[in-house]
Amino acid sequence: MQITVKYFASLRELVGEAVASLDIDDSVTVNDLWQKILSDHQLEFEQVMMTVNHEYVKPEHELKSGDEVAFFPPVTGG
Amino acid sequence: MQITVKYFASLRELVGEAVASLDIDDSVTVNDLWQKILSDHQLEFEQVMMTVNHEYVKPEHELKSGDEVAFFPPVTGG
Amino acid sequence: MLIEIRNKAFNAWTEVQIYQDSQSFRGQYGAIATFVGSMRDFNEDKKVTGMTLEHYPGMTEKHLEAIAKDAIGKWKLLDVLILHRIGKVKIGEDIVLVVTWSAHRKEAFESCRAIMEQLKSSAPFWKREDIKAGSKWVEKNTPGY
Amino acid sequence: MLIEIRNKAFNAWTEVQIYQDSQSFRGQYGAIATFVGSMRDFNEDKKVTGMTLEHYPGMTEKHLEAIAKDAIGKWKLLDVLILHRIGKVKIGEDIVLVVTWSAHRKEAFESCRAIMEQLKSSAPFWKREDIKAGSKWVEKNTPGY
Repeated sequence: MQITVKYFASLRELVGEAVASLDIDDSVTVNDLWQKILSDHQLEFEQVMMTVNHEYVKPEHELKSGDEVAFFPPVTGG
Repeated sequence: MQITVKYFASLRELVGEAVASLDIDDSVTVNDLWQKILSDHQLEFEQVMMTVNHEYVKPEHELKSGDEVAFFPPVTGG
Repeated sequence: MLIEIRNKAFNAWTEVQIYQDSQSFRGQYGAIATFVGSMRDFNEDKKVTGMTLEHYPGMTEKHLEAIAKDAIGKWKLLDVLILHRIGKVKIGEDIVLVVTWSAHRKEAFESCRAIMEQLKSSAPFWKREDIKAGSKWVEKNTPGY
Repeated sequence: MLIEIRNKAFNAWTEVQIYQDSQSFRGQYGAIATFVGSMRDFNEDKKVTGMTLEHYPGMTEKHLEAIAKDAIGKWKLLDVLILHRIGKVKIGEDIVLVVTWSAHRKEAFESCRAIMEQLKSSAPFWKREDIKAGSKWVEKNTPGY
């Protein structure tokens, strides 16, 4: 199934792209996806925040077709 | 010895004057003075705040010649 | 530091602006906390149409200054502004303005609130509210914590 | 309620004024708490010359709105205003403005601070600071309590 992945700030720079369309299997969790991204890009990144369709989710959250997933470092606004 | 006494807000209205010059004995505390004022004006007044020369004092604070003493109800600014 | 008792209506936001622009600490503060108390048209479920504020000339200014200086020392503030209205106040007008400038938000928030609580509990001001039946002294302030 | 992300410099005090004047709740609030975060010329002892703020278009606005609505419900607020800068920010410019209007000061103070803490810990914004050696992402916010 098809999903969109977005990266922000330092993570966007490390991954080298801001947005990607990915084809993933059913029953994949957001953490499965994150681990695959880390391994594909040979990255280490300790503190990541994860959202699905603009809401924060737990690592075990299961993805659905069409989801917009985002990964980013700790936020530093305000 | 001579002192000045000021009254504010509801207490000023009850006493009927804003300021008075009083002649008091030595070794009188601010609370002695307050009790005398209550009795002279036949007043009951539960929650009073007391200052001497613009500083809050305890009831046992002893008055000196030339002091400016003030009595007033709980403050309600802000 | 600016501490002022005003007997004319003031606009809190304009006052912060003017004071801040007159200072040279731009770029040093990262956090500004502000509190504005203004005149409501009700208090303890009664309709209020206006208010008169009395103070203790001489003591009030001195007392507010002591509160501000204590806060600057305790929270290492860059600056403090306190304005307070006296006299006849109309509905919607500003009564009190407290502003604290600091490097970080924790200090700004805590000091602004602490200054307001000290002002409410000890600064010599008294409110007399105009109500339907005439006017009436406010007997005590509501708790702030 | 007004939640806005701005890519141009804004003046916090003018913004509060304009928004407040546009509302019809005058006389209903007695307490207004405000926080302004602005751009300092130093951070963690390093000299900073400017900053770029990135956000997550679509999510950031929605997330700030959720924070504001939660606060309105929890503290029975009359209104909330949140403005946040993005893009290139110069020294002394305002980054964030949070304003809460309520009947009493306890609710105004607590909600304003809580909104700021939630914004700091979860609203998707990232700062990149310009320093002598180039530029550098800010790694985390300082604690607020």
